[in-house]
Parts: sequence; structure tokens; C-alpha cells
Amino acid sequence: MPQKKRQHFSVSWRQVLNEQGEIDSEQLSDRQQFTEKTLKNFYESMVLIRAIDEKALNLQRTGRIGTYASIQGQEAIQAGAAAALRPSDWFFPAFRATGLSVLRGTSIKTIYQYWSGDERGSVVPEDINDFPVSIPVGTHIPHAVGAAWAAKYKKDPIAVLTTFGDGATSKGDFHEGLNFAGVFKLPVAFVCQNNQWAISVPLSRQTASATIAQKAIAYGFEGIQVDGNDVLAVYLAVKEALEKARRGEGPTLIECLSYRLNDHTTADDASRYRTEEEVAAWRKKDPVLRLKTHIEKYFAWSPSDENALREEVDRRIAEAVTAFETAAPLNPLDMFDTLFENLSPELLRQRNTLENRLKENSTD
Amino acid sequence: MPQKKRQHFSVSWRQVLNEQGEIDSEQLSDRQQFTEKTLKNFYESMVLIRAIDEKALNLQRTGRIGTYASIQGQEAIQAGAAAALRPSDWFFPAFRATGLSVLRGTSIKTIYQYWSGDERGSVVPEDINDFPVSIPVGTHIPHAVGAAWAAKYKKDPIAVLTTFGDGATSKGDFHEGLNFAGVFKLPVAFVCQNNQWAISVPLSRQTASATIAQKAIAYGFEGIQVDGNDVLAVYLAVKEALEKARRGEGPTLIECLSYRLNDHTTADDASRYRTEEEVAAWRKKDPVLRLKTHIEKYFAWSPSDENALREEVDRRIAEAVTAFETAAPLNPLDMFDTLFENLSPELLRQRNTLENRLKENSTD
Amino acid sequence: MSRLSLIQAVNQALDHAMSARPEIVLLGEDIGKDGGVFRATDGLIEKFGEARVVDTPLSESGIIGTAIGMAAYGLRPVAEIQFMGFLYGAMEQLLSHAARLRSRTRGRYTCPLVVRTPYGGGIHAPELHSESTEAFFVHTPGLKVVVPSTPAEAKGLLLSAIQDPDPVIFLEPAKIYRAIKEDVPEGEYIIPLGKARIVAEGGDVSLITWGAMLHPTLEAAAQMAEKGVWAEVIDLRTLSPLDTDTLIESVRKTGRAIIVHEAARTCGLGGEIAALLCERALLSLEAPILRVTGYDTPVPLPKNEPYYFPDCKDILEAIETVVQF
Amino acid sequence: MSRLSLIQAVNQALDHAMSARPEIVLLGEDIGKDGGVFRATDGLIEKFGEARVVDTPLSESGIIGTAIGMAAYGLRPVAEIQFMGFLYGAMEQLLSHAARLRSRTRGRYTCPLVVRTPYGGGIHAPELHSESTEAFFVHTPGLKVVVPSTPAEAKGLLLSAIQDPDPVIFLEPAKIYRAIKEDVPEGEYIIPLGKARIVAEGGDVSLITWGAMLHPTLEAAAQMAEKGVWAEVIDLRTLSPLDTDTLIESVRKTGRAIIVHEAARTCGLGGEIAALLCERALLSLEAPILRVTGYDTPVPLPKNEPYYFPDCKDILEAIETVVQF
Ligand SMILES: Cc1ncc(C[n+]2csc(CCOP(=O)(O)OP(=O)(O)O)c2C)c(N)n1
Ligand SMILES: Cc1ncc(C[n+]2csc(CCOP(=O)(O)OP(=O)(O)O)c2C)c(N)n1
Ligand SMILES: [Mg+2]
Ligand SMILES: [Mg+2]
Repeated sequence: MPQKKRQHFSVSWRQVLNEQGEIDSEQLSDRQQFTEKTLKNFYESMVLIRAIDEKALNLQRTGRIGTYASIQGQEAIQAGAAAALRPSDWFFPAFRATGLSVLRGTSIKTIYQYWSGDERGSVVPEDINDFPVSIPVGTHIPHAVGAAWAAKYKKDPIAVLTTFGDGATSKGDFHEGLNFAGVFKLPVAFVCQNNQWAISVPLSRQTASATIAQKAIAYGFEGIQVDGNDVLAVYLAVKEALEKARRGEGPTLIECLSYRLNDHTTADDASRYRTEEEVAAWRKKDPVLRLKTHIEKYFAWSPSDENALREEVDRRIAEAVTAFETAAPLNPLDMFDTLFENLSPELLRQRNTLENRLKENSTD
Repeated sequence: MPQKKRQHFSVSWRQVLNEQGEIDSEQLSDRQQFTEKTLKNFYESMVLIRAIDEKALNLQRTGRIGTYASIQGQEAIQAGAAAALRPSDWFFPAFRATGLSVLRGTSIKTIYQYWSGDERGSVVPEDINDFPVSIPVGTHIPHAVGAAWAAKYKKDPIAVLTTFGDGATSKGDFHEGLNFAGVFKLPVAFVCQNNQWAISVPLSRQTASATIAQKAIAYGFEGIQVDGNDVLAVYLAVKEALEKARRGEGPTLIECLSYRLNDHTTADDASRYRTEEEVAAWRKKDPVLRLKTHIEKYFAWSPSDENALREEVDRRIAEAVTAFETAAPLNPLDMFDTLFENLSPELLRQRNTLENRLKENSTD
Repeated sequence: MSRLSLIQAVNQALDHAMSARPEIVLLGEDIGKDGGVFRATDGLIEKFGEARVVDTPLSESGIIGTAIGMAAYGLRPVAEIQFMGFLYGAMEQLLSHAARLRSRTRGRYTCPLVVRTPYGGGIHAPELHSESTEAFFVHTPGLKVVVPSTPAEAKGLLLSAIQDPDPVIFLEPAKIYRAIKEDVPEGEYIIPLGKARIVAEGGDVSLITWGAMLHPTLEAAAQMAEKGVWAEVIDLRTLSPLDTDTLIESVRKTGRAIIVHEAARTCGLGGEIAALLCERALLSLEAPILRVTGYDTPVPLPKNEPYYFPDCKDILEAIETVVQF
Repeated sequence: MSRLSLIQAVNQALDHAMSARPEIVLLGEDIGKDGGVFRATDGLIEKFGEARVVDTPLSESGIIGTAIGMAAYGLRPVAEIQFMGFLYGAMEQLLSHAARLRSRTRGRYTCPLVVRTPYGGGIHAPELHSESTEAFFVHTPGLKVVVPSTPAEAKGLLLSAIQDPDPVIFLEPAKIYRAIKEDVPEGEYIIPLGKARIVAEGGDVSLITWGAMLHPTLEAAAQMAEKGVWAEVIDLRTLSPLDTDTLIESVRKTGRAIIVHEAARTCGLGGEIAALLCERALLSLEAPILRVTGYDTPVPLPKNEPYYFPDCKDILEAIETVVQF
């Protein structure tokens, strides 16, 4: 029953590791949790996913994969959220969460397959509860909500995480998904990777609200805005949201304020619609460098540590590229074989047609 | 650009004429605007639209019209909003705004035609800028936004009003419409007739938010909750929102908290899902009686005034029923003739088929 | 066996399926205490509880979208959409996700989802309450489409649809929800998907139809039988996948075909069937294949509705035409 | 006259129409500074300003829904949907409102709205970027559907669509946005809606197609001509309303028909055309009507895409089959 008085609401802002690479200990009840090892792990994850991204751009330029959506600038969100998730949790990405998927356990080879236009790139390993890339913006959000609902129904002690962009918040699916989650108090965390652009459309054209976080007020649950270039803030916010979800206390919306450093995809030319200065200003806030500054200062991270890490990362990526490039070709008949559990006579007829055509071609 | 601090928001509650029929003058900067004449006009409107509704229920029971959606309990919203609108404004209703449509100038006969399943019941007079009933819940909200956008584009000094139920706030169209209105700062007022039920689904199942009004926070504009059984509060809130809209200061969401006193429609049986006690409690808050109490006390509204009013109302309705019942039958060929400005040869062929069939039938 | 109406048979099928499998959950608007606006879920919330019979917020896209996530997680959601005309709001979830989840993930995730919705005209309801746009879903790879035509058929086909590992659009002809009663087998009663049913055998003309239109079609067949014209009446049951073999075989025998459906003619399923027959049975055809359908206009409001839908007389006329051709 | 690509012709048509009529506004995602992801609106925001070339929030349903309100108010919105696969989110607005506003209000309000969207495959794009589900819209009374096949056609048909008093879905074949250049008349150049175009005359077989598929069809016709088989090639141009007279006349002459489209076969527009021909030109048919189409599966991702779409070879095979029948 609505209450008959003036109602007050608020959303908070959270930053732990500031632009200078210093930890703001006021924001941190338990400083101990961020051990040297933890922080270096975060850093290694971020370096890895940036390198995977750079290689993808390179593969695209050399024509070995198709259109690719870079994640650069958003590594802190993805490394932070990945660390907060448990293996048994479920994850529903949009299309700009390559880093998160890899850190969850999808192979780098699979990622490259996906962006090369190979259906096998959408196959998530059996032991990982992740969905593959969703192309229609925002439409995967209700799926995450439905999975959370099923988990609650089955009393599984897990939480669900979904990521999406600022643009996605304009779609009806965002609204409907968050509304269901609020009404049924479902164990799900909504993480908006607010990179402030939806292709060429700036945030101010996406919504008149001052933050994305405040949109949670419409659904009766908590929204919080965090510095998305601060892996520690993201980690903490997501971890708390997932714990709250697992405790049965319902959903949270987490807005991670960050920036898309590259073009929207390799098919885009961002210089048509945004200034070099804006990009340069955000390059200075690079999330990877921010954490590096911190570990250099406090944990004597040295150039040789850096080199060793880079070598290891390069090796893993090279291996993945080889596996990707030497994979057996995809079978075109898969378009039938993966459609239904059982094919109808008409589909079998169509499958035969294609099979014959393939045979003809191979003997041509 | 999002701001990096804790953000605060609020929505206010407004009631001017309280449950006891007393005006709370603290809520009123200009007491003078509610003259005897104004208040009696409100009362007359509310009595009229309740009587139209009662007659509709009666016509349905006697098989002269089809399924009908009663507006009882929501008269204050409709009379208040109608009074706040100017003739040049535009109005986009859902399906439970019969009172508002009539007060805007659609004839009572047209209303009965609509609910009798006659297409002519959707024809709004040329000099009134209203849309007819929209059946798919919530989907007319973007139309109101688009009209407001067009008005802004043409620099027309008008505002747009749309009404919808609490259930409608769950649809993506609500979200998308309000979001566009916020981004483009459009001259539109969104009036939610929160009658606390969507057929059998209670408000608590519709949203976890404490109010509907707070949903405006998601779109960066003002939301206000008013007592929807208080015609003065509704009138003031809607008037201020429309004036603000006409001044170019953008949209407002107004939640009018009220109650659906009857079944959802004549095809529904609300006793399956809600208690007699709940309904009885709300019957006591009847918006028509509340205003009557006030004018009886302060303006000597007498039983003979009441009788005169009832007679006049009955006369108008009887006239409308006669007009409705003696209207020429609808021409079935209209289904073709109203489809496109010009019919294709194929459609003409189909039209001929129907025409011949009608001739055969009439000579059968 | 008990004599049930179609809506009661749907109710019995849901009840039976839910008793057997705890992973079945029902989602929809007003399906709880209200038992659904047509009472398809009457009594089920009392029997299976709020967690399994869920009144949702008013959002068709939200219902289908969350049901997809549930299905992927391992439940078996059965969603009710209040009227077919409100399914349009959920098209993106159905077309871009439900239909593609298995193929997108190459079977890693599947979508065993049933979407039940009343469809078709004849119930004197407001606008968009009389839609029969089954062709949209038949045109969508990855979906199955099923339409029952009698109470027993409804039960057998709905139980099959719920068992099916892939998404099924289950269209219930609202006009005959209560019009017919027949004996419906108790308990597990399965009619396999993908097989049409020959309701009446005949050698002169094949009448192909489904759902509520079966009944005027049977009436027309009966009237023609009195004149010595024997119609074979085929009830499609499953619109996707189509049982093309049964159709072709029948038309090879009769040489004439008429397709009867409520939907608008152009690009309706009748066109597909005629095309199939013309492609694979041309030499058997002794007359043009006719379609007896709704017009290419929106379904009018109740006052004009009777002029829109095909009736027995229209079917008789078409039969006369092809027989005399 | 200047030699333009199809996308340039679209741009020129928009430019020309907007110069003439201030009530035309463009809505869409990335159509402003970015000029549209395919550059259809390149330069228009600079010329006509932000109020007339509007980057919207990311919501297809919001775009179409608000455009309907604009159109009813008296503007002439031309909406760009970034890819046809994203139009599914706007189906309810299109089907339940745009298509019905005139008939619902008996002409009191109309909806002169053009929805432009790239469609079809062949651009090596991600999932849902290769849709060709034109049949959905052809099956919807109250909508018109137009598909150009060359740059000049694009200009002439788009200007007609913008002038049309009713809603038009304008499907632009993305594959040939830049593949062909041809002379396009300057200024006002109108190709009326509802009339198909005979691109090549012939007496042996009618090849019926539209959009990007026109080009492999013409190639096949040319190859068959070398063998002495003369195909009549018909470019539909307007898919709804169909120019049935032109189709029937051609098939009465040739006795054979093949329909070529990218879309999935079942319930595609090819079925409708075959059904029409079988109904009204049966006695002229000397062979089954064949359909050369996509399979009944989702369009695969780029690696497998080439195996999905019909090509010249498939069309040749079909011609051989009907000619030798
Ligand atoms: C429903 C839908 N509309 C349009 C597109 C085309 N598109 C792809 S990404 C994108 C922008 C997405 O912006 P945002 O949600 O902020 O995510 P980001 O790209 O910034 O990660 C658009 C418009 C799409 N994929 N889906
Ligand atoms: C999109 C859609 N879904 C379902 C329905 C069926 N239906 C008609 S009214 C209604 C409830 C509407 O509730 P609310 O918006 O609160 O309006 P109220 O009836 O209370 O005025 C429903 C579910 C519909 N008309 N449209
Ligand atoms: Mg973004
Ligand atoms: Mg309500």
C-alpha cells in the first residue's frame, strides 16, 4: 500500500582506489581483504584481458576475425565482477564482456571464434554457468532474472549477474527485467557498464537521469554508483550485491561509471562524433594503470615482474590463436543439427538438399 | 555527466480535500480559485460521469452493449484532469477514462457505441484532440510522447496528457515513453490512475516500489503522488504539470492513488480475488461523496439541487441512449474503406466479395 | 474418461503435468486466484501454491523473457499470454531468443517453454482479442506451433507440448473453449506433435484446416456428403512442423484442396500449404487450390466481426467451385 | 543524373524530401553526427539540424511508438531501425498501432510513417543482422512493404513511400548498399508503389524476386539465355500490396514460375505468390512452381552464411527443373 507522505531516496557513490592510485581507507571497513596477492591477481587479470582485446583488434585488422567490440577502459569492471562471482553463480553478458567471460573460464580461443563468425564461439563450457554473447541490446536482462527466479525456486544457494551498457537501460527489457526482479525479490545483481556512449549516442541522449543507479528507485531496490575504473570499488559492490542476493535479500543495480576508450566496434569510427580531448582525458584515468601505480608503490611491482607477466600473457594468447586458427572447419549442416532436438521430415529434406550441395561443391 | 556524490531524491504527497470533506488550506496557496461555482462544476462533472457509467453497466446487463470497464471510484481523477486541460491540449487515454473523454467532448452516444463493439465508437470529433481507447495496456504512452514531441517541434503552445493504470507501469512502453519524454524535455503529463488492481493482480505484485510517483526519478523529472479521490488535488497537480509543460519545462509523472470500486470489467468477478472488506473500506472514501459533503457544508447544496442535477444528467443520458439505439447500422464494407487511403486491386477484389455476399444475404 | 470442455481439458492437462513434474511452473497475468481470465488455471494455485502458479506483473515481454531464463536454468515454464494480440509485445524475446537459444548455444542451453494463448475470433471481445497470426510463428525457425480443435485434442497436444524439449506456441481457439464437450482420457494422454489427423475420409476434395475452423468445415463436409460429394477433412493439429506427407497424400488422392483459416489471407499459412501442394502434387490437381480465409483487414470489432470470419456457407461455395471446375 | 550507390540514393531521397517538406523528421539510433551506421543520413544533421535529424535513446519500440504519435499529430516521421532484426522489439507498436490507426479511428487519425531498415544477408555481420522476415509485415493488414533493388529504384520508391499517407516498411538490401552504382535522376523522382517491374522479358519461365536477390536472378536469366531459355524476370518492388496482375499475366504467358527469396521458406512470401498463381493461373501451369529460398533455420553466423542464401547456381538448377518438367 503506497504511503501517504513525502518519500525520500538516495543512491550512493563509491570509490576505493582513487585516480592517484591511493586507497581511500574510509571507504573500506576491512583493509586486510586486499592483500598483496589479491591486488596482484586483479592486476594480472586486467593485463590479461586487455592483451586479449589488443590481439582481437589485431586479428581483425589482419582479416582473421570479423567485427570486434573492444573492452578497453572497462577492465576494472570486468576483473572486479569476475572476482566477486563464485563458480556456481550464473552470468549473462551483453556483447562487451569478453574479459569477464574469459576470467569466468571461457577459453580465449572460443572468444576469437565467436568474433570470427563461428557458431562454436557461443558454446560455453559445460562446467560454467554462463550465457554467450547476446546481440539485441538489453534483451538478455530478463533471462538473468528468469535464471535467478529458477534458482530461488530450486533453493539453489547461488546468485546471478548480468552486465549491459548504458544504452541498454533505454530498452523496455531493462525495465521489465528489473521490475520482475524487484517484485519477486530475486537473487540477481544488475551491473551497468556505463561507458557513456552507445555507439555515437552520448549518455545525455540516453537518459535525463543524473545517474543510472537511481533507476533502481523505480523498482524498489538499492542502486549504487561506483567508479568503474576502480577495480576495488567494483569488486566490493558486486560482492556485496551477490552476497545479499544469496541471502535472499533481493536484487541490486550497480552502475559502474567508466568510458569506452576505443571505437564502438572495429566497424565504427568514433572520431565522427566525439572529441580527441574527451578520449584523452579518459585515457589518463586508465583503470589498468591506476592499479599498477598502486602496486608499484606499495608492493614493489617491478619492470621485470611486468615483463614476466606480459610474457606469460602473450604465451597464453599465442596458444589460443594457434588453436583458433587450426580448428577444424565448421560443419554447415550444423545449422540444422542444432535447431531442434529432433528434426521434422521437412527439415530433414532441407538438410539433405544442403548435404548434396556440399558434396557437389566438394567434387566440383 | 553523472555526478560523483551521494544523490538525493524525493517525491511529495498531495491532498487538498481530505476524507472528511474539509479543505486543507496549508496545501493551497490560492484558496480563491476554488469558488462555489468551480466546486459545483466539479461535482456536476463527477455525478455525470458516474451516471454514464451506471447506465453503461445497465446497458451491458440487458445485453445492449458488450464488455464494459467501469470507472467508479476514479471520477475525481477524471473530472480533475479534464478541468485542468485546455481544449487545444491533446489527450491519450487507456480504456478506463470514459469520464475524461466525455468531459473533453466525446459524446455519450459514442462511448456506448464503442463498448457495443461498433467502430464508430472510436471516432473522436474533429475539434477535439483526443485519441480513442487503446486496448493493449501501456502502448499508447509513447504516442502521447510523440504528439508532445511534434507539438514542441511545431512550437505549438499546447500540452499533452495521457492516462493509464498501475498495471501499465510494468510494460516496456511506459519506460520507453517516459524516458524519451525526459531526454527531449517534452510537454507531456503522465497521469497514472493507480486503482491498485490490474484485473486480479494487486499493486504489490506489479511493482516493489513504494509509490508509482518515484518511478519518475529514473527519468530525471518530477514525480508526485496525489490523493486520487480528491478532485482538487488532482486538478491542481495536473494543471501545474500542464502549465510547466507549456512553459517548456518538460514532463511530470502524477500518480493518483485511488481504487477500482467495481469489477475489472463486466466480464470479471472481483470476488474471486479481493475481499469485501477492502472494497467496503474504499467505498467509504468515495470521491463523489467527499466533494458532496464539502459543498453541502459550505455552499448549502440541497437535496433539491441534487435532484435537479440528477434529472438533467438522466435526461442527457436518456437522449444519448436513444441516439445510440437508433443509429443507422454500421456498414461492414467499412472494414475495407477505412484501411488505407487507397485500396489496392486485391483489396478491392476482397471488398467486392464481401459486397456480393452482403447482397446475397439481404435477398436470402 | 470424463466429459470436458476444451478449457477444462487444458486445466486437466496442466494439473496432470504439474503433479508429475515439479519443474513445471506457470506464469501469466491473472492465472493465480483468478484462475485465468478464461479459467484455464482454475484451482491450480490452491493445489500447487504461489511459487508454481505465478501472477506476474503486466508485461508479456517480461513473462516470456524471464521464462526463457527459467527454462535455460532447468525449469519447464508454461506461460499464459492473456490474448494472442498481446503476444506482439513479446516478439523479440520469442523470435530473437526462445527460438534460437538451442541453435545459438549448439545445445548447451535449451528452451523447453510452452506459451499458451487463446486465439481467434468469435468471442465478441474488444480489439486485438481475436487475432490469429499463427503464420508469424510458423515462419520462425526454432519454434513449434500447435492448435487443438477439440477438448481431447487439447489435452493430448498440450501434454506433448509440455514434454517437448523445444519452445512451443500453443494456440487455444477461444471460440470453442466452452462450445463443445467430449470424453477426455484421464491421466497421461499424449498426441504426438507433427502429425495431422484425418477427421473424415473422402475422395473428392481435401479440406485442410485447424482450430475452431474445423467445426464449420466438418459441417460443410457433412452437407456436401448429402449431395454425394465426399470431402476428406484434415485437422492439422501441429502447424509447425507441418505434416506435409499427410497433406500431399490426401491431395494426390482427391485432386482438389481447400484450405480454411481465420487469419488474413495474404501470407497466411494457407498460402504455404497451397504452395507446397502446387510444388509437390501439381500433376494430381484437378482444380485450383482455394483458400477460405479472413480478409486482409484487421478483425473488426464485434458488430462487424460476423462478416469477417469464414463460415460454413463460404466453405460450401468453395467446394462447389472446385468440384465443378 | 549522377552515378550513385544505393545508400547514396537513399541519402539523396531523404535530402530531397526534407528540403521540400518541413514536417519530415528523421528518428533513429546513430543517425545524427554518425550519419547512420551505413551512412544513409550522412550530412543531414548538418543541413537540417538536430530537431529534424534526431538521435534517439536505444529503443526501437520507443522510436516507432513516438513516431506514431508524431505522425498522428501531423509530422511525417521517417524512422531508421539499425537492422531489421531489431525491429522485432517494435512489433507491438507496428502491428497493434501503426497498421491500425487509420482503421481504428476511421480516418480521423492517420499514420504517414516510413520505417527504413537495412535487411537481408551478405554483409558478414553478427547474429540478427541478416534478417529478411518481410512476410510478417506482408501478413499485416494496414502496412505497406517496399523493397528496392537498385540505386535508382531506391530513390524513386523511397520518395513514394514518404509521400504515402499510410505506414510503409521500407526494407533496404544491405548487401547491395554499395555493390552497384547507377545513374539516379536528380530531384523529384517517383516510382509508384504497388507496381512490379519487368526487368527482363521472356516467354519460358517467370522468375519472381525482389531486393538483393534480383541480381543473382538476372545472372541466372542471362546464363539461361545463352542456352536459349528465355526467362522473364520480375522485380516485385512493392511486396504489399502485391501487384498480382503483373504476376498472373506473366505466368499465363510463360507457364512456369520460380520465386526467389532470401527468407526462410516456410510461410515466406514465396508461398503466398505460389498460392496466388496456383489459384488464378492453374490451367496455364506447365510445371510445379518452385521456390528458391533460405532454409528453415536462423541465418548462420558469417562462417556458415554462404551456405544459407540462395545463389545463381540454385536458381539455375530450379530453372532447369521446371523447363525440363
Ligand atoms: C535492440 C538493438 N538495437 C540496436 C542494436 C545495435 N547496437 C549494437 S551495440 C549498440 C549500442 C549499445 O550501447 P550500450 O548499451 O551503451 O553498450 P556499449 O556498446 O556501450 O557497451 C547498438 C545501438 C542492437 N544490437 N540491438
Ligand atoms: C498488453 C496487454 N496485456 C494484457 C491485457 C489484458 N488486460 C486488460 S486490462 C488489464 C489490466 C490493466 O491494469 P491497469 O493498467 O492497472 O489498468 P486498470 O484496468 O486498473 O484501469 C489487462 C491485464 C491488455 N489489454 N494488454
Ligand atoms: Mg555504452
Ligand atoms: Mg489498475
